[in-house]
Amino acid sequence: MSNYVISQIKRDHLMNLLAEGRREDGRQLDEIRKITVETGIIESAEGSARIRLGNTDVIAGVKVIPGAPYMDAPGDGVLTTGAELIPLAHESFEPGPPSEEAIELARVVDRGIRESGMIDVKQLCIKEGEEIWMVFIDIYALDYDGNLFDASNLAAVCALKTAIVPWKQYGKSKVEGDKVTEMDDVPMPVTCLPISVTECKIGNDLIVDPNFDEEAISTARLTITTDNNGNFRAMQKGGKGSITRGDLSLCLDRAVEIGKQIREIIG
Amino acid sequence: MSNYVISQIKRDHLMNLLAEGRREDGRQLDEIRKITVETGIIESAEGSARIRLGNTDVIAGVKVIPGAPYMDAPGDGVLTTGAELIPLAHESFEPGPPSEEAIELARVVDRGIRESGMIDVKQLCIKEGEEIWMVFIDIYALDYDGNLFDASNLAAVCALKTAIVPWKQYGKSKVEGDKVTEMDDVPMPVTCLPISVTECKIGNDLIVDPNFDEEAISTARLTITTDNNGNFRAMQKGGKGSITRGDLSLCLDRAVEIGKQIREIIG
Amino acid sequence: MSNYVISQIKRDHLMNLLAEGRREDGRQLDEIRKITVETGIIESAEGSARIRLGNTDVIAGVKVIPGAPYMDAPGDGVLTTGAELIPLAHESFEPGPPSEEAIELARVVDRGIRESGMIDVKQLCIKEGEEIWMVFIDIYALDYDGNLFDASNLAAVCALKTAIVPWKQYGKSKVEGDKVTEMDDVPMPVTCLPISVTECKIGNDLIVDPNFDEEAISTARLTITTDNNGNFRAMQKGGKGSITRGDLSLCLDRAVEIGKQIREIIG
Amino acid sequence: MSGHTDMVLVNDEGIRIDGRRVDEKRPIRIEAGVLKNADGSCYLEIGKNKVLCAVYGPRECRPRHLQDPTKAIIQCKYNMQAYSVNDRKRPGTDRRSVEISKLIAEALSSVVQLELYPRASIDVYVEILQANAGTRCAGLTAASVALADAGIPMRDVVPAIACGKADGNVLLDLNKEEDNYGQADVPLAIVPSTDEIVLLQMDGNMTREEFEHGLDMAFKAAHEVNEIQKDALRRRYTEISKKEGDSDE
Amino acid sequence: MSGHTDMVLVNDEGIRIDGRRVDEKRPIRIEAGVLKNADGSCYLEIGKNKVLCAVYGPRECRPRHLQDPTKAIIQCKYNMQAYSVNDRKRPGTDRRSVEISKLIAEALSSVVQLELYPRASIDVYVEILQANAGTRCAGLTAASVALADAGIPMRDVVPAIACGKADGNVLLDLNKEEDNYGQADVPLAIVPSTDEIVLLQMDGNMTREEFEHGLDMAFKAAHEVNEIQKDALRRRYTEISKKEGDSDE
Amino acid sequence: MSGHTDMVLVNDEGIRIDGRRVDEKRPIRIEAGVLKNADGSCYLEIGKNKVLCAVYGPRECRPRHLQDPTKAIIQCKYNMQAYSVNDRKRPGTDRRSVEISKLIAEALSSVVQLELYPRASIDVYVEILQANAGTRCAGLTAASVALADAGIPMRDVVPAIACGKADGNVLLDLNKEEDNYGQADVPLAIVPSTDEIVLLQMDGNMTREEFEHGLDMAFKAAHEVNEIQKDALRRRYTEISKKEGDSDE
Repeated sequence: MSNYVISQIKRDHLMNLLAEGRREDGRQLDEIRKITVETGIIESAEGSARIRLGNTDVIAGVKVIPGAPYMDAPGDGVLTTGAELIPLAHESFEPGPPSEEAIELARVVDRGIRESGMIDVKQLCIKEGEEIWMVFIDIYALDYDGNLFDASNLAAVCALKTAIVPWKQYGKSKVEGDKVTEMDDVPMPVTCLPISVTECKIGNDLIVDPNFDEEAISTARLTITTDNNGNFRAMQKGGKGSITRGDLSLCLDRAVEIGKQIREIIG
Repeated sequence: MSNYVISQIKRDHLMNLLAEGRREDGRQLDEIRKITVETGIIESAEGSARIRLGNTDVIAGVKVIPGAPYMDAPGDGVLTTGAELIPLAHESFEPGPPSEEAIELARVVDRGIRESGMIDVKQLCIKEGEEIWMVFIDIYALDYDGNLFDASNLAAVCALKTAIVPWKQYGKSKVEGDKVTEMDDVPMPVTCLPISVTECKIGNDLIVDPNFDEEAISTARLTITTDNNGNFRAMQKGGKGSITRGDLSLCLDRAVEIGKQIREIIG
Repeated sequence: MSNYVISQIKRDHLMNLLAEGRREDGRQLDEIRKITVETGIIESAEGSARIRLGNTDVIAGVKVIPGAPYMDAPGDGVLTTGAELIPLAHESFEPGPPSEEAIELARVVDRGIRESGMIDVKQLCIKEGEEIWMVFIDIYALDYDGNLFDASNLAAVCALKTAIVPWKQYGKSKVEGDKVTEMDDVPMPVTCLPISVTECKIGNDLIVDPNFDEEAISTARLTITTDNNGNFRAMQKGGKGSITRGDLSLCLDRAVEIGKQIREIIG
Repeated sequence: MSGHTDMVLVNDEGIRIDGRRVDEKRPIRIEAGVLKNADGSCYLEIGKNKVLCAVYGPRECRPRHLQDPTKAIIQCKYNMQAYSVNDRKRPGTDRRSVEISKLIAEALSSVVQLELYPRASIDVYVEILQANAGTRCAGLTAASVALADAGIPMRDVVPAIACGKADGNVLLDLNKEEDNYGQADVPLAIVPSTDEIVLLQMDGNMTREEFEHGLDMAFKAAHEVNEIQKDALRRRYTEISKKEGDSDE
Repeated sequence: MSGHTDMVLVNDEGIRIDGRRVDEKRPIRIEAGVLKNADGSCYLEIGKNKVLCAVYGPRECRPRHLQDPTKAIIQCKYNMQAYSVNDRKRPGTDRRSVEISKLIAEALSSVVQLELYPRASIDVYVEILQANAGTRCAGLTAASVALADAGIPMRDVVPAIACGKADGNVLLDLNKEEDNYGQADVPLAIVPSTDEIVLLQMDGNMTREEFEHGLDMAFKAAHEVNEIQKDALRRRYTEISKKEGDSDE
Repeated sequence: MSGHTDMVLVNDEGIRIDGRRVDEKRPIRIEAGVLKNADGSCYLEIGKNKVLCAVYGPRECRPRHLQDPTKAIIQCKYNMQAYSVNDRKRPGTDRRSVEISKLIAEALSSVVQLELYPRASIDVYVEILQANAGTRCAGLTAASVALADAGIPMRDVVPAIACGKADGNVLLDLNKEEDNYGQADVPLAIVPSTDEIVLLQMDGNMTREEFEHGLDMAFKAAHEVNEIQKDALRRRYTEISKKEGDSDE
């Protein structure tokens, strides 16, 4: 991705448009692309979702498997988030172990989900100190046209939102002290929907939901994740350029506003 | 191996010979090279064999070690087959993790042994659900002059055939319910001898047991493994060319016939 | 390190000096550089030391953590020594998994500590067959100006010498049969101080404690580790050249003598 | 092939657990041109298998030492996504996927006109979104369509399908239960115009007669699969020319 | 951010467990030029964090395919030494250190005049000797000083410090307990002369008001950290010119 | 060196558990030219150790960055095969084999005339088929013979053998029990014509006197091993000239 060189001509063209407050695809600076959500598409997963954000296409699957808890949180389920930039999705993605871009992507999505408390991990306890549900969220880019951060966040959130905890399938009962409760397969205990909104800085402008060409000429990136109350749950600045505190303020406003819009779209 | 370029002259020579139904080393098209078998050569192994198939030289060792069974087969021993194309054996073999050639080789040998039921894995149970014998078959090419598939299959089969299960050595008794049976070291429970026969396609001809030069100019490879009854247990077509159904039919005939010959040689 | 080319001029200069029995930095052939020892510098470690041997700078930390014993030594604590030649320390060190130089370094230091019986591993038993103390010695080069062997040995020895076993911190009691002894954090059970002395062969001369330039033009290296009694505990010859038995004899004498000097310095 | 079960895989009327007859393949759906970035792509479902395939190239071959000065090479990566199986698959390459990648690349090399692109690489990525036995055949079938969608000259489009054996019956196109508890599995891929075999594996236990019978079924079914491939490509070309027509207006 | 504790992290008088006020950073000590081989280096302590940083370069960029023909690139390796944390850290790169290395390199790229050294690499090595929350800020602060010590042209020296939230209080520069059991952590790095933000992360839960309040504290503290950086560099330059003066005699 | 045992390793008559005297080495068998593809090869047994060694080269050095423009380099891979020890050894390189490979390559570099082949690599592969203490000496001894068999100019053929200590006795050529439960192990390799030392390691506990005594035994035995090496090469040359003679007829 880092080596991709967009021609100087293209750059000038995009910069000229921005100077007039316009974007290549006709969007406003603070306008996101069309979002399409498909859920429940992978039967071998406990939850799944495929998100199209313009031409960016991302799939996420959730596997829920019994496992052992961490020693310092004996009654909590465990979340793990992985992301792969597979070469199927773009000519610049290479096979092999996750690149630093893929690692950053997974960690930013993970923080949004984890820090928002989206999943009530207490309800993922089978028997305290012995067995809990491990929730694996695996994200794959399928077609890359910019802003994998928001597309991946959405895919993960929608996959979790529609996931089940397979108590019955695994024949697991909830054990609390002497009390043993037989369980049906139940929906994943979701408390809120963390939504990330990513902007890029090009020249002095900030644009929401950048596409591939816009990312290529941007100097900085800012991803802000809010919860249902509009509180901030995660942020990540990326890129080799800087942003001003004024930029940040604008991004915070937009993240709250657009977060609301997206929450309405995904229900 | 993939980069080895045999000179055009050599290729023409071999093709001209084949046009007359002859081979470089004077063999018939369906004639295998001389097989030499040495067994029991590695005292630190529970079974071992070194096979020379013409100038191809392969060694296999069997280690039998107590371990835990798989959850879905609590009473079955576990077989694992590995093959290494170590750089000692040929200038084209490189150090490092197994190449795709080595992986394919190990998997084809493994399937012949596993699918023929050569080893009665039920007899490798120490205590159901708790402890079984793990059988590791490790194959090393020592000198490579073509047809590692059949040489490796033979080495693995002969090593297993002469292997022991070291019950006594490890102080293990067989536990069935309440019944505990003290055990001597016993021969590996072998039910049959899976024998693979490999052919290569050069032009329109199929030749059995190709040597290095023949492999280098062939377009396709077919390995067929039969059991003592002449039934088919494993097949693997390789190479970037194709075979016809007529080719296949000829290979099936030969695999049964030559399988019998080899079974007589190794006893 | 292997690719480092010291200019022919520098080489001639050093050789000329040696011909007169002198060294670049004014030292005698059997004279070590100034040793500075700092201990207890890392509070997150159970023991730590930073050694400056001239301009060579090495840090070692000791972590002591409860773990399971090896099956063949159920009552013994376990020592593990690692060394990393991190690129911070020299332009020739590369990031990534340990080089063969780093592996040799760690193994030579490890043998000195292990074979001298410096640590009474019997006293690191929590409950025989179940739980023992694992002692991890991790060594990092910080500035490399030759003779990492002796600097690393010293750092490891000084870190161990000042380390504690954190019985109380981990709430562990010593269990011997029915007897359970409550324990305070106690000093690491140190029985002796293994000291390594490294020499390099340049031309026909042997020089003690070589610096970077001297190492670069040397043909062979010999590291000799002695215990408090002047007995030999570990040796390692390195380099692509040879030494004579006379050289060896001289090195043995010096290793005993200089070992004593160093033992006095580090107390 | 390893398992044993009390499950009846083929009942007395010759009907299988998913309702199929012994010589009936699972429903297949193929769509070409489903990805924007890839030079060619294909989505394929067969039964509960879901496969996505992308083709990039011909393009510069990397790593360079793999370049062939006389022709292009095909590099294939077959990958099972983590959630494609019941027990989560740990990401990364395993021995099975290395073998399958090699076999798919070899099978495709038989039909692609590699000599047109010296030194180049044609990269084929097969992603298994959901697996239910038969993914190597599904992947190869999809890869052929994706190559055609990429406009790469081929002498034919390769279909693949398996035959096998369960409960003593020779069967077409094994599903997961039949694969796990059956007695043989024979993945096959052919060049439809010549009936050449470009992929063939077998494991299990089959007599000569059973094997030939299975192969007959698989050859016949492969030709049917090929029709579905061609149909998907026809739809794709119609779609493209439609778009181009639109843009002419 | 994940933990819960009965520990009182901020008492009724607004005093924290290590005795600090809510807007008070931990004691900082910075020393430049501490290593002989590196082109530039820095040792930094903040509270119980101990960090060593070395800079090599500008030098030939390896591996070559990373070279940029128009400017230098910054490559950073952030590494926690095995004994730097209570549970021994297994040597080798993990996902966290990959992310931090990337963020530090990006933050430094904002201020270094990379266009002066086409095709070159400037290599920054950050070694955490002892960790107690805030190591990425400590590492970046030290790296800026090491770059200056190496004489690499920069438009400013970057300081970094975190704000956050614990026991409902907005706090400056969280220590380990506050990080583990608190409600938010916000590492920040700025360009002091322009107040541009070059590193910003956040996790936890903060209202807009809390976040802005924390950021005010962090900006103010970053300027203070920058004074300590400049002071360390001043001492270093004095030392060097002293030596050079000495050698003139 | 680490173990303790009730086993009597050397009895009152000075006889060891395998019947040897303290200064007696195990039976050695060396055969040169045992592989077809390798440029040189050697099979060696000493006691229960079984070692196979192949030499390829001088040939182009790969990876290229290791090339030395003034001379050849020796690259060695020492490898224990999975079944060579009682507990199966997991395939792949471990730290011990890296160290031994380095030491064998260095020892051979002392005698091979590397300056004749600038930029080349001489690759030495040592495969341990069966291990019973002393494999590095066995491997180096075999490698020297394989190099000679490959016709690579050397100033001498290097023999290697260990001395050591067990039950308080200085011993020659320790076997596995003596290595496991003894008090010292000293692998040694020399250049026979000059008595230079090219490999020397020691671990355990020895006084100066014990060490010198052990070394005396090892030097003497090394010369004997060298005779067996030369004998194997003589037989190999005879065999070759015989073959060539035959083909002249």
